[in-house]
Amino acid sequence: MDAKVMGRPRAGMSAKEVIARRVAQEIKPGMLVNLGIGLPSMVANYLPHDSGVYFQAENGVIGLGARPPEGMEDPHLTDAGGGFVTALPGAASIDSAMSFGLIRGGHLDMTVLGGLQVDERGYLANWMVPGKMVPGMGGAMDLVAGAKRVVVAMVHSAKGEAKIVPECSLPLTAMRRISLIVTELAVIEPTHEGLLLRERGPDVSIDQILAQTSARLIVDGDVPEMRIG
Amino acid sequence: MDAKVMGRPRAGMSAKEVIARRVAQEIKPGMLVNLGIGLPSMVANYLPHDSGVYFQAENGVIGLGARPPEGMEDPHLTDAGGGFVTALPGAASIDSAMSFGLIRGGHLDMTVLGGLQVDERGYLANWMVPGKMVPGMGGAMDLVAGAKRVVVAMVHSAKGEAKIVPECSLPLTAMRRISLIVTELAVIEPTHEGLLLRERGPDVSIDQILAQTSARLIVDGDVPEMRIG
Amino acid sequence: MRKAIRPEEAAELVPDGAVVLIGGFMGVGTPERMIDALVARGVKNLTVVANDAALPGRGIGKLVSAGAISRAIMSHIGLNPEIQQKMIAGEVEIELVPQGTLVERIRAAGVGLGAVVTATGIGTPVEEGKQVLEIDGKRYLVEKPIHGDFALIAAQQADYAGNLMYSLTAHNFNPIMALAGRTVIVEPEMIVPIGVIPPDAVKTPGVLVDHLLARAA
Amino acid sequence: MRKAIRPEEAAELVPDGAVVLIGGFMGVGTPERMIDALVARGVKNLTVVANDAALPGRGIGKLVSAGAISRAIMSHIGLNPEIQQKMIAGEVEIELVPQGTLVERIRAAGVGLGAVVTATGIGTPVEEGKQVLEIDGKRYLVEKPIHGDFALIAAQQADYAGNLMYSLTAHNFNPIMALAGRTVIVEPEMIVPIGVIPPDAVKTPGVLVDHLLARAA
Repeated sequence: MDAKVMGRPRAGMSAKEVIARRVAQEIKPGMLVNLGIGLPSMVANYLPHDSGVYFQAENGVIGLGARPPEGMEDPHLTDAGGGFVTALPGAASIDSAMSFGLIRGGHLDMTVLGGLQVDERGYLANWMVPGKMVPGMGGAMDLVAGAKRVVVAMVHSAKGEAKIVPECSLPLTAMRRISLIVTELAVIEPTHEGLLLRERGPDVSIDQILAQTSARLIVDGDVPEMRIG
Repeated sequence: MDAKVMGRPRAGMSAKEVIARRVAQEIKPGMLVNLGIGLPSMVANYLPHDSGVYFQAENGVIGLGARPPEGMEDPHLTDAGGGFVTALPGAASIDSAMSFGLIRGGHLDMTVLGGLQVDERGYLANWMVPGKMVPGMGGAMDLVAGAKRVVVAMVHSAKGEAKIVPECSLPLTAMRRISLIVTELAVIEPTHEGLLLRERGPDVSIDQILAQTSARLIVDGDVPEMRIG
Repeated sequence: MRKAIRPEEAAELVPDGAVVLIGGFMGVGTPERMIDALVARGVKNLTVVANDAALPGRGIGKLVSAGAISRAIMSHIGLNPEIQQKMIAGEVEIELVPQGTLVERIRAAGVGLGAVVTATGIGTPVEEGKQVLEIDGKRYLVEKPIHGDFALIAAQQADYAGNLMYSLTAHNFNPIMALAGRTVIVEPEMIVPIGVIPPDAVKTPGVLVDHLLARAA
Repeated sequence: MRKAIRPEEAAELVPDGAVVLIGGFMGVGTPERMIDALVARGVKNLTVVANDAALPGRGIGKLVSAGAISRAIMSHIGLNPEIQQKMIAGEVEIELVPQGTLVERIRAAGVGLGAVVTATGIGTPVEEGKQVLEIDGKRYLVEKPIHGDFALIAAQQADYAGNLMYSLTAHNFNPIMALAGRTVIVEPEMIVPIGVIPPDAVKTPGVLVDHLLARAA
């Protein structure tokens, strides 16, 4: 935990920090959680040190800890992005069959993933842009199909283009309604009736959210502001 | 290895000893072998101590050794029949998924099983007698379906009734042509043309074999006597 | 962190009629104290999924004798004459499953696969009533996953994070069943502080485990 | 007993055009000396089955740079721009497979199952051209096993019986691939005498292993 960051006034927060702080609130003690690489991996910075949360890296460790001090790296202990990590007391090494057995078998309480598009059905597209970016799905399809809760952490729109859309134009990651979308502007819950606006970002108005969202949002009564920082 | 047994003249051998000694000749150094309970388990007695053979017990050990001396039994180290065993140097503990993964995946070089009936197609029935004996198939179906070689070790006939029959009347263990039948009277190899008589038992004539066999046997040229003891 | 509970408390968690996966092979690697507590509480109508019925007086054999089982899914019952008598008398319904298929059906439930596709059982009574899939010219049975309401697991060592180690042939079905029980109750021979079991020695990660049984007093 | 061989000898065993399963995740747990020897011998037209293409200059990335790969079955290639360029140029054919499906398809080959039945990929491009099975009202893909002519495995420790141990996140695909290669070649960091590795510490039983690479001189 970084004291400077924790104490910084929210006015100075970056979009990514707002998102990571808000997602961190979704994580409860004792949960088994997988954080995707990039923005989702920042979430761990905003959990108390004694949170009792187990982080899983899909490459094979449960009980992932922070980056080791310089000179104490182990080439056999990395996260899914290949970065050096440590193992907390009670950590377990697992092979890829066990790792994805836990994911697909519903043993993973939550996964936090980035997103390219989420649509009104709550379906996520986050692994390819045909003709442009074909990196492979890695573990994303299993994570979205299998985790108990799927939280998508992403900036609300990309270069003025909406990412929360009526129907994904990009190839889906899974035909599964994800659990929650967290952006710097809003917290949105996909329900069987559609996308329910749960919270506004700090100092963000409902109109600002609607302006950057091409999907229909359900606005039901008062929409409180996120409580972060 | 029991020196007394090895030196005993074959005239004094029991039917089971003849069978076990002959089956032992099928086992080559370095093989992974599963021996069924009962008669098949006797086969290990007729292998040289330094045979380099790995015995697998399907309940979860590779590198099974003999019964431990009195007072040195470990309640966590038993064979598939529940009897106490030891672990040889280089032994490995495996769970049931790995154990049957090895069996079904073709990693087991040979299994030696008892038989109730074998028929002209080379199909084995060895796990139930409807209305009489329904103990369950245990690992037998996986063993017969998956092992590289399946050797059936059984007495040639039961109370005057042939066990090597035109077509099994008992429920099959698998629809797989087994590799070899070894009885006290004969060694028979199921082929796609039928049951080929390979060897005669000690001092046994072809007529004696045919008299106790209801299946058609292919007798092709000279049929040598088993070389045991 | 898992607080260790007494077997009597654990037995209270298992209601009559539950589907219970129980580790062990001929009684080796079976949680005996947990079974004793279930017998003591007089549990009824269990569906027991296990490799075998052990022997009378040992492991699952005690549940058989106590009349606690109304249905059993097992690969072998041949060494327990009591369960065979109850089967013939219609008191226990028995589904016999090839051992390798049984462990994979439990694994499939635990790791979120929709079915097991195996050649074992083709051309035998096991095939009856089951879907057959032809893949590249070979025939396979489609066998369904087996979930447990509970998995009752015997382990050699646990830590208070629930991480488990097993010993020799006492592994058998235990590591697989620990994946497939909605509630997983473990009877370890020893519980050690968190951090004592090296990550590479863990065979069942603690996140799968719900309850540990406290040491015998 | 397995005699340890030199990487050059091992590389001679792998013919051009072979299907090769290679352990590792972003280069962690990959048999580097084996790969160096394959590059040195100028192997061509490999089909490489692996989690990912690592990075240029590391693990499988070296095979990519050497032009040794004509086909790849992987879950992720995003961190290796070189293989992406070769894919676009039509020099490498790539089949992308979800990571959990990939490891189960390899496992299915190794443990003799006819297919993997998984919901992963339903409703996505992964579904195209595949058989769909409906089980209890839910749709699943039928995914075929992936066998390797060879499995190239990195282990932490081996004994001369071929028993293997792995370390931390260097496990990844290695224990599963060791089941599925017709010939299994292992590069251990250390080889110890038979009897030194306790049976309970073995993660890959030696009967699966064909060759061990000798220690670096």
